Amino acid sequence: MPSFVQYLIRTLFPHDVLRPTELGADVMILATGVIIVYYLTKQKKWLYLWNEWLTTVDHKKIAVMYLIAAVAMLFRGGVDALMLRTNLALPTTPVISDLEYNQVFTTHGTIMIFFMAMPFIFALFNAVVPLMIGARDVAFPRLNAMSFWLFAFGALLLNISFVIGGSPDAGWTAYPPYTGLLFNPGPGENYYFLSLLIAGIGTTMTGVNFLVTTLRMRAPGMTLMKMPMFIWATMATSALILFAFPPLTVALAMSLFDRLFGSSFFTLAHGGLPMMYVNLFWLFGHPEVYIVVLPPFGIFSEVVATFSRKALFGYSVMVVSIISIMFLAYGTWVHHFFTMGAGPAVNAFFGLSTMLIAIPTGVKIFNWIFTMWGGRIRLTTAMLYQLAFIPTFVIGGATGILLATVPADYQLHNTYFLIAHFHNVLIGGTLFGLLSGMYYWWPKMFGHKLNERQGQWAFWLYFIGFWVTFGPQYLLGLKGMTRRIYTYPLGFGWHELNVISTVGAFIMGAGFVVMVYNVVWSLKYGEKDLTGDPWDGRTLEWALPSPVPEYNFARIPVVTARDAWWDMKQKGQTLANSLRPEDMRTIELPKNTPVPFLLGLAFFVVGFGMTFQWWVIVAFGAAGVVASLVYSAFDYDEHKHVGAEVIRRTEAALGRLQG
Amino acid sequence: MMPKRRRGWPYRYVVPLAMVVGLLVSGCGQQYVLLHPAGPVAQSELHLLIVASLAMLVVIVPVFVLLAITVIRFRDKPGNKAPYWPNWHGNKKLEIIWWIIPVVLLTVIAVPTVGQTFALSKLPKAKDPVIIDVTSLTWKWLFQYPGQHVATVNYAVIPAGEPVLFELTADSPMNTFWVPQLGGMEYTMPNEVLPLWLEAYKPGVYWGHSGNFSGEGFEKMFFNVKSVTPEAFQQWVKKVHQTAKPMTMTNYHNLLAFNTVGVQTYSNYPSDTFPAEANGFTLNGEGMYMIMHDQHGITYMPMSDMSNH
Amino acid sequence: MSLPVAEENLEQHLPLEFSDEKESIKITGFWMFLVTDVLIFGSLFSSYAVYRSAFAQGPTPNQLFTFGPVILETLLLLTSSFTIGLAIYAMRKQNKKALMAWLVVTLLLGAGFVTSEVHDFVGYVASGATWHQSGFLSAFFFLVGTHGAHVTFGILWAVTLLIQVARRGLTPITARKLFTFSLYWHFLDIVWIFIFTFVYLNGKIV
Amino acid sequence: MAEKLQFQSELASGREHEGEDEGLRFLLPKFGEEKFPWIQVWGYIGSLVLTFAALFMVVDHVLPPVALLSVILTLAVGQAALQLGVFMHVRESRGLAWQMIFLGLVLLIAVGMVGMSVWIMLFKSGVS
Ligand code: HEA
Ligand code: HEA
Ligand code: CUA
Ligand SMILES: [Cu+2]
Repeated sequence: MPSFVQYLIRTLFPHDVLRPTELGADVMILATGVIIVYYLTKQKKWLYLWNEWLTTVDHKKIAVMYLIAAVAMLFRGGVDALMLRTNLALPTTPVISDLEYNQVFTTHGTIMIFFMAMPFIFALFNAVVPLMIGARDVAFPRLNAMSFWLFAFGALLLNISFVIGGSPDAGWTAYPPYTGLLFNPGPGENYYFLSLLIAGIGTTMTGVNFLVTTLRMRAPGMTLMKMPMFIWATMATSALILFAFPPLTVALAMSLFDRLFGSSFFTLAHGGLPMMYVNLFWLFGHPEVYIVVLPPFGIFSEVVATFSRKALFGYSVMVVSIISIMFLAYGTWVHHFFTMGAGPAVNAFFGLSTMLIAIPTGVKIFNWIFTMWGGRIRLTTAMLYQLAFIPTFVIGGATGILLATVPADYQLHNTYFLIAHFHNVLIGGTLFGLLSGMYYWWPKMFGHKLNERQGQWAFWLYFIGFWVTFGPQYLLGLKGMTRRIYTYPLGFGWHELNVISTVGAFIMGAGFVVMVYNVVWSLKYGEKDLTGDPWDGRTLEWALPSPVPEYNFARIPVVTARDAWWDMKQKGQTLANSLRPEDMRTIELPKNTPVPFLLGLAFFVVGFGMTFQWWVIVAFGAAGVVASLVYSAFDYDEHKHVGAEVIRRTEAALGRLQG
Repeated sequence: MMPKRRRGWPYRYVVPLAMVVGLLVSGCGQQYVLLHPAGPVAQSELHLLIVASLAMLVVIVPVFVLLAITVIRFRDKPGNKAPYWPNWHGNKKLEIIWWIIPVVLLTVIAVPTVGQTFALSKLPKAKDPVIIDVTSLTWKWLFQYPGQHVATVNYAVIPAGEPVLFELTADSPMNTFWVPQLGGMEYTMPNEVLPLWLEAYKPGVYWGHSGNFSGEGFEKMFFNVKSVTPEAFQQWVKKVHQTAKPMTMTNYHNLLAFNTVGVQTYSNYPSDTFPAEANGFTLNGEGMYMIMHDQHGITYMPMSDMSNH
Repeated sequence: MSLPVAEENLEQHLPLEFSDEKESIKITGFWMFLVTDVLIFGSLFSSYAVYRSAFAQGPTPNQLFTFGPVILETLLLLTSSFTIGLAIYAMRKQNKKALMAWLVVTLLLGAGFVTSEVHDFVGYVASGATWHQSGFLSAFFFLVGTHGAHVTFGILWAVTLLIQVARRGLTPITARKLFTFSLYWHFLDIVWIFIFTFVYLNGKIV
Repeated sequence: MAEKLQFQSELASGREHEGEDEGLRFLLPKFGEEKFPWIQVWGYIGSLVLTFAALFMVVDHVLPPVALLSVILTLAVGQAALQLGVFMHVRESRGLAWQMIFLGLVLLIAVGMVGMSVWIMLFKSGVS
């Protein structure tokens, strides 16, 4: 027995990867776990947790869980970023070793893209989409819960790698053959492939779910051209997910097979072609960056109209442009490897197709500006993010165009110029957009506003910090500094700019701290939203009380105009004053189920077992997966009913009934 | 709730400010390697970068100005006299304008981009260019001169004033071969051989680096390319033949170890240390060939004959 | 949708599987799933196309493939596609017995296909053509194996469906499930046609 | 007092074909009825014919390789269309047949993906 324990410890915590920082993370995670367990037990909350959260299929609660996960991951990825930046400011006395640095930038990129941006987007989809289109829930509520748990357990799998066995260290792009066993024998890359495969299944299902939701579940009268822009963005994003994730799945599986089952896709020997991985990865990867930026585009379209008190400018052109971005996104992937020697015809073709995206994107920028023109702009936190987004994203887009200029990319590829480009679009576009959406919809999700003053402090710290961090990185690129190096010689003049950049990163970190303070403070003291419409909004979700009752709409409204709620307010008809007690009907709602959680858990077990190639554990997990699937195949008990009387009482308590 | 003093520090100053500060602190100079090309390839790439950047300024500046004016003019403050059109939701003419402006600007960039992309893919006419076979090994660079029968590690010597053809492969994870002042990078990949031509105008020493992460010792993959006059190049070859030992298979296997080493020089090398065949390329963009290396040098074999391998 | 939809719409002239709105939405959802699956196979076909001449030291397609079993497999799968079509036809005629019978036939044909394919694979491996040998073999086994795994999964799925129909009869829900299964099965048939053409026939062309 | 709102029940039947979605009306389903499954039988025969046609063309090497590959791929596409039309009831759905639009898209992308990958990966040329 002791020898078995020794074996376990040796495999799980190999000597060469167990270093102080990991031990620290280990202790922190353990301590947090203990605290949580203690708290739950003390407050007798276990049952509450299980009934209200772990088994829920309510899109509004799933949204909250996604949001918590996303913010936690922003913290985790942000701490990684600060570690990276600290190291780069001190090239002569690196704080973390090269091995650790490699793990840290890998987890930073992976977490930020897959486990921060994606769940943040899904949080807002879940929170808002059914409300905006006048539906009771998403098309497939159980599938929705499954997606969440697959994502959550995928994220967990990646996160425990830091503590158990060693993290992946080949970058978020994981190019072979470096990920092959020859160069990378530890379990780290297994973690990477498996966690992304598991989370990827969940994401694909989310794509299917929201595509069908927006296609088929809209309230009567909400024709395509009456949908809010955020719904268009949801639709386009979901379609992109559908089209983009399969190549990733295949690329990950091929790499995993090379590692676990001895296939020869990307190996040095036996005719492997590592470039095929690159090809498949970017077939996914480029659409992915639009997956994370189209929802923010949708958010901005809502935010800018609301806070300018004016209709969105050029709605139909906005629709055309979002659809063309969706199409073009799928035809530009080679721009990530112009320098892999595909012929000049290939490079020229993809250079041009990349540039084409600037046209519909530019149209959107101008339309947002002209939405403000002739409006009345209120500078709330949500709106500030929008205003910061425009210049930041335009610069990021412009540097993107420079990268698309093929011969220029031969020079700029994989330099800090590239790093600066994509942080410009990822932070200026994606993160600012998501934070804008969070501040905007927070009252709807939680029933109170976030404190504006604190929010604006956080905003300015982020925004200034951003430019101090990434402005100098363009210059570093021009000085020839390449990415993914943990230290550098002093003779190149890279040091000073790196120090500035690091200072900026800490300013952003301060912004994050203020934001967390803002959230925590507002949970207690935040201004309650009693009207359900704190911003004088335009779309249907603002017709509902905040937070929204479980069944969303007591009766599904009929939509007659584009900004449905604004239109109703203009005409003096609002849901609240036109519902009569006898209008209430029994409502059918999806019923809670433990299957999604258990399925996620089973997948986690499979993933963990495979990481260490412990096939017995894999077999257990697989049995769990099959059992969950079979169980749900025979489970016909999917719905529960909320009686008309209950609804009448709830609505009356909310003050939403006539008489 | 909306403090007015926020207006004092518009974000549009942040970028230029950061850039200016950056320039002051670091001192604009030779260290901006991308801005100081030392060969025709890097020169034309920089040229394109500048053209494209100027075109970008043509959009960036108006957008920033427009945004600033809009925000200042249409702030929701008491007594704002600017017009308020809550239902103004489109204007055909304006919208057509901003479909057209980007198209025009992009054409300005696109035309030279395509031209340069094709131009750079053709080796300029040169009688018998010096060929250098580059292999990236785990955290070191191996340069082999099939015409001169010399090999070096972690540095290369090239004749100035004439194009040099680099053939790139890897016996390691992928790297990119990059000498910023001479020209853009290209990947080194196992089982493939990719071409890259570079030229230095003048004698000089130019640093190079790998641009693609390849593991632990990756950040040490710096190397120097020494450009010397053609005569000095011939003398260098002669001197290597006189002073250095030939590379043995054992030497090569030592190079394959996962470590970093200093510079090395060899007067010859075993012929099978560079791929004899791989997915190949042409030098003029037509047809498809495979490179065959043997004792007599290099032959290009048409793809159609490949099936019997 | 909470509103009185289900009962109201049953009387429309819709086939059973479309009669309930919620269930009909699931059919749309299943089509969208098929879209992703098409692209999974698209990626696999891309890899196969690229690796097709990466033989390393391994065999070429021409040396590897024999037509006999492949034709048998094709026939089995085409026929099963026909029989599942008949099963759905029977379902729309409310003929539960015929439906189940055709479904069982489909399953058996599918099982025959899988058996033959596994036998093939075992033969290849026994002759030393493992996927370790070359990029080409890796891509081949991955593409064809993924299809085979889909068929196997389909068989298991159909078994659960048989039990459900036997227990519950033809309801909008079971009908919808059967219909989506038939979509899945035909889809696999289409994929196989492309494997047959692009892998096996194409391998014999040179 | 405001006007009274309309509710979904009053509009339930008309909801999927309305207003601006009008243009897509051709996609509305027709659910056919038949005495004997002739379509299925013909579909089956058709698929067998197409398969064996391709097989014999390859066995007999009736065409040079590239042409032969194009022809048999065309036959395969024909067969896929047959399966979709005959067996998969592509045009059937409640409401708009969104699957037709997405199928069209996905086929475009899948073909593009295979073709482009080959173009990118196998036709290397050029010096940069
Ligand atoms: C949110 C994410 C996001 C977005 C939206 C974009 C948008 C764009 N990206 Fe970016 N990109 C990334 C995230 C993103 N990118 C990431 C993460 C990487 C690196 C991954 C890695 O290697 O790790 C990357 C890498 C990357 C490369 C590869 C570089 C290399 O590796 O060598 C290229 C090259 O073409 C590129 C180009 C572009 C272009 C042209 C756009 C365009 O869509 C931008 C369009 C927008 C505008 C142009 C601005 C607004 C337009 C106007 C105001 C109208 C007028 C404009 C003109 C006339 C030009 N990006
Ligand atoms: C949405 C995506 C996203 C986001 C938001 C960010 C945010 C940041 N990124 Fe990230 N980055 C990527 C995506 C993203 N990044 C990707 C994809 C890569 C490529 C990875 C790869 O090469 O594979 C990358 C790579 C990358 C590099 C290059 C590393 C290298 O190549 O060597 C750097 C270096 O400066 C960097 C910096 C930063 C900084 C400073 C932030 C800042 O915005 C972070 C701000 C900080 C916080 C929000 C957290 C604050 C936390 C605290 C204040 C904690 C306080 C501490 C305690 C209480 C203990 N990033
Ligand atoms: Cu590896 Cu044989
Ligand atoms: Cu891209």
